[in-house]
Amino acid sequence: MSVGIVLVSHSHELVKGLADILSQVQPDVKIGIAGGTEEGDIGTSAFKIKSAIEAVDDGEGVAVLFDLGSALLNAELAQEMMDSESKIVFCDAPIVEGAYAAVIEAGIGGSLEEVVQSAEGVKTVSKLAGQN
Amino acid sequence: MSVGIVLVSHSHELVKGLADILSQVQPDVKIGIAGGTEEGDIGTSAFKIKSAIEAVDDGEGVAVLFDLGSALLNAELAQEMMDSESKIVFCDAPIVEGAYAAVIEAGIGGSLEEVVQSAEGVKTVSKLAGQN
Amino acid sequence: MNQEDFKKWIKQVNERIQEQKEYLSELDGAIGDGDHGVNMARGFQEVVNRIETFENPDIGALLQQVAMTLIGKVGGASGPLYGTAFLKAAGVLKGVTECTQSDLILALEEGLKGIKMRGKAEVGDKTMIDVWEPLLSKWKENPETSLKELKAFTAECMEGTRHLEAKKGRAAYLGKRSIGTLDPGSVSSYILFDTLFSNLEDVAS
Amino acid sequence: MNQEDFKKWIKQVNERIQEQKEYLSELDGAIGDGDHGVNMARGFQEVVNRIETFENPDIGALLQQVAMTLIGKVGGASGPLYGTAFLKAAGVLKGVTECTQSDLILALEEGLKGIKMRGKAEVGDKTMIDVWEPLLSKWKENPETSLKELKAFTAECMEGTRHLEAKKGRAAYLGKRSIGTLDPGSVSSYILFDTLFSNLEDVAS
Ligand SMILES: Nc1ncnc2c1ncn2[C@@H]1O[C@H](COP(=O)(O)OP(=O)(O)O)[C@@H](O)[C@H]1O
Ligand SMILES: Nc1ncnc2c1ncn2[C@@H]1O[C@H](COP(=O)(O)OP(=O)(O)O)[C@@H](O)[C@H]1O
Ligand SMILES: [Mg+2]
Ligand SMILES: [Mg+2]
Ligand SMILES: [Mg+2]
Ligand SMILES: [Mg+2]
Repeated sequence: MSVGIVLVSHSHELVKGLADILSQVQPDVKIGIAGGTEEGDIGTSAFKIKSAIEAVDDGEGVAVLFDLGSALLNAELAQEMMDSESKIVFCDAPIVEGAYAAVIEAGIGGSLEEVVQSAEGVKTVSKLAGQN
Repeated sequence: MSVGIVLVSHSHELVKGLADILSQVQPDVKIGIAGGTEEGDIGTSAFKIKSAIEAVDDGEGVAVLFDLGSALLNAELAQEMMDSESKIVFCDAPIVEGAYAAVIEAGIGGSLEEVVQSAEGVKTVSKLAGQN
Repeated sequence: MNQEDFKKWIKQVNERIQEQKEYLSELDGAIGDGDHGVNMARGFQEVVNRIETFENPDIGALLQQVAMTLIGKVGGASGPLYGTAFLKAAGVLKGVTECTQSDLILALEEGLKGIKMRGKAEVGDKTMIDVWEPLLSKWKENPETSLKELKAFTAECMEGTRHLEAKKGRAAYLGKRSIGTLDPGSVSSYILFDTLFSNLEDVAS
Repeated sequence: MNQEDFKKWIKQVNERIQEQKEYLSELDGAIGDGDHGVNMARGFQEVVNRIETFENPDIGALLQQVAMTLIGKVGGASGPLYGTAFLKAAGVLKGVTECTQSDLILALEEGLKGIKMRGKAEVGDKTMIDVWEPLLSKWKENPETSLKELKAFTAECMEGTRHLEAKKGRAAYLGKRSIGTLDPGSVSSYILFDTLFSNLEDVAS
């Protein structure tokens, strides 16, 4: 049992590739992806996001990361369409770097709050300083 | 002629999908991608990065965005292996959000410095505030 | 307006969206990602396909169907925005089979609230809200305004987005450079309302 | 050491990396992404394939070949790091066909500088540098140190990474939780040096 991570992007390939990177680091953390429109075009789909959240939620909560603002609109709509009592947090974090930090925190058993904090914390870290 | 953008990731799919999103917004900006190892596994390749930079550089300079620190190691190595006088800047910016801002700035004819600034500027913008 | 009138309205919106598909995408290409026409055309075509066989006289149920289809099919920001608008309007018209003008205004106002809640934008941000909000204020305050005048005002609101600097949506990335182009979402909203007023003329006559 | 001795060394490194592939990846799995063994095994296997037919007696040229192959094939952070190390060492040994111990130390020191320049890490950051730097300092200051003692010290340095908190590399994301596991890059560096010292024993005898 761990916090679930959902990756929302305008491109299916983007989140598929990101999930591959994350699974290598933490094979045990549940990662849901919702990329592209229902037709697989560039865009997002509230229904896809809803399914992705439901698929990874096992009660510990779900941290949602997204690429662009219009993905957030659909993600918030997805949340409203869900009847479950899921704890869902939309992270104010870059999708790739934030998800990397999030998945590591989730992997060591962090709470939803800790996972979100890790994701959001990457904004203040210099990418050029040599942590990698 | 515009500043070129190079996207470096541990996953080919990730940067392929990202480039799709960016091309939709700015079909005229040259975008190079270098994702995965030479075998297509998760990782990065200095040679792939070198080729990607060379392919988009038409003299205006190249802004390089990368996912994780180990990609930067290979990107810096790629730069050292290049004999050209290219202006190359590694952006201290999230790869997806930074590349989106960068491609818009490059599309309106921004200089390399302006493109890099746009990319790096996204770190201070809240993703939850509604710009999308 | 009854359910049939609403259906007719939606179908006409679709026709005009299909006609203006390239134009809408072109506007979006200038200050966004160039897909607004494609998004709206895909969404409304599917809406029309689905409501074709819709029998229930409940206007709320019809609008709910419209909303869910737009949410599923549009793909861009306009999907959740128009989707939420129709969803909220559907809430107001739930169980209603004959909709008066004041019902309609109330439903559309709820729709606007939905758009604002969803997109966190305000008047002046160069979004569809710049059509919805002034138009609905005017109509609510002066319910007697002629349809012709409402149409002219809708066009004015749409035109007004040209000189605005985008503060929300993708166009906001362009800052001042977004000035000079109409907001594509305002144009699709113009189509929505202009077609509505044409329909109300028909209903009235 | 001549070019043949270097080839032999590199081949033995490859053999031990292949043997320890799972172990290296396991260590990396605990505090990184679990690919260090796979990365190194892929890189060194290709190195061995390519140098098999390498005829030029220039040691610098050989190491340059090793470097380029590691850069192309390893894929992880260790690729550009070991690649840069071999590249810098190759620079020192360019045109050299018979390498003395002091040449070798000089070349390895340049290699270490390359690693530090590339990765911006220092001693204590729980990286391969925690093997390279203390070992080369000791060897340079006491060039008479026995190979046996150097081997023991290399193992000590590697072991020393266990109690460190990672400050660079992927393991740094784990903060204090990185304590308790050996740094995988220090283990592959241990293999590199331990094999080198075994080879020097052979050359000497
Ligand atoms: N936050 C927002 N609030 C209100 N309207 C918005 C917002 N973001 C975008 N819009 C509207 O949506 C339109 C763009 O829709 P569309 O092109 O379909 O979506 P996307 O920008 O995701 O490609 C804009 O022209 C604007 O009217
Ligand atoms: N910035 C750095 N400086 C020095 N050594 C580093 C640095 N980053 C990583 N390393 C070394 O590389 C090793 C990891 O290599 P590897 O697993 O092949 O790469 P990756 O972390 O990209 O998967 C670490 O154990 C460490 O010794
Ligand atoms: Mg658009
Ligand atoms: Mg779009
Ligand atoms: Mg690794
Ligand atoms: Mg790796």
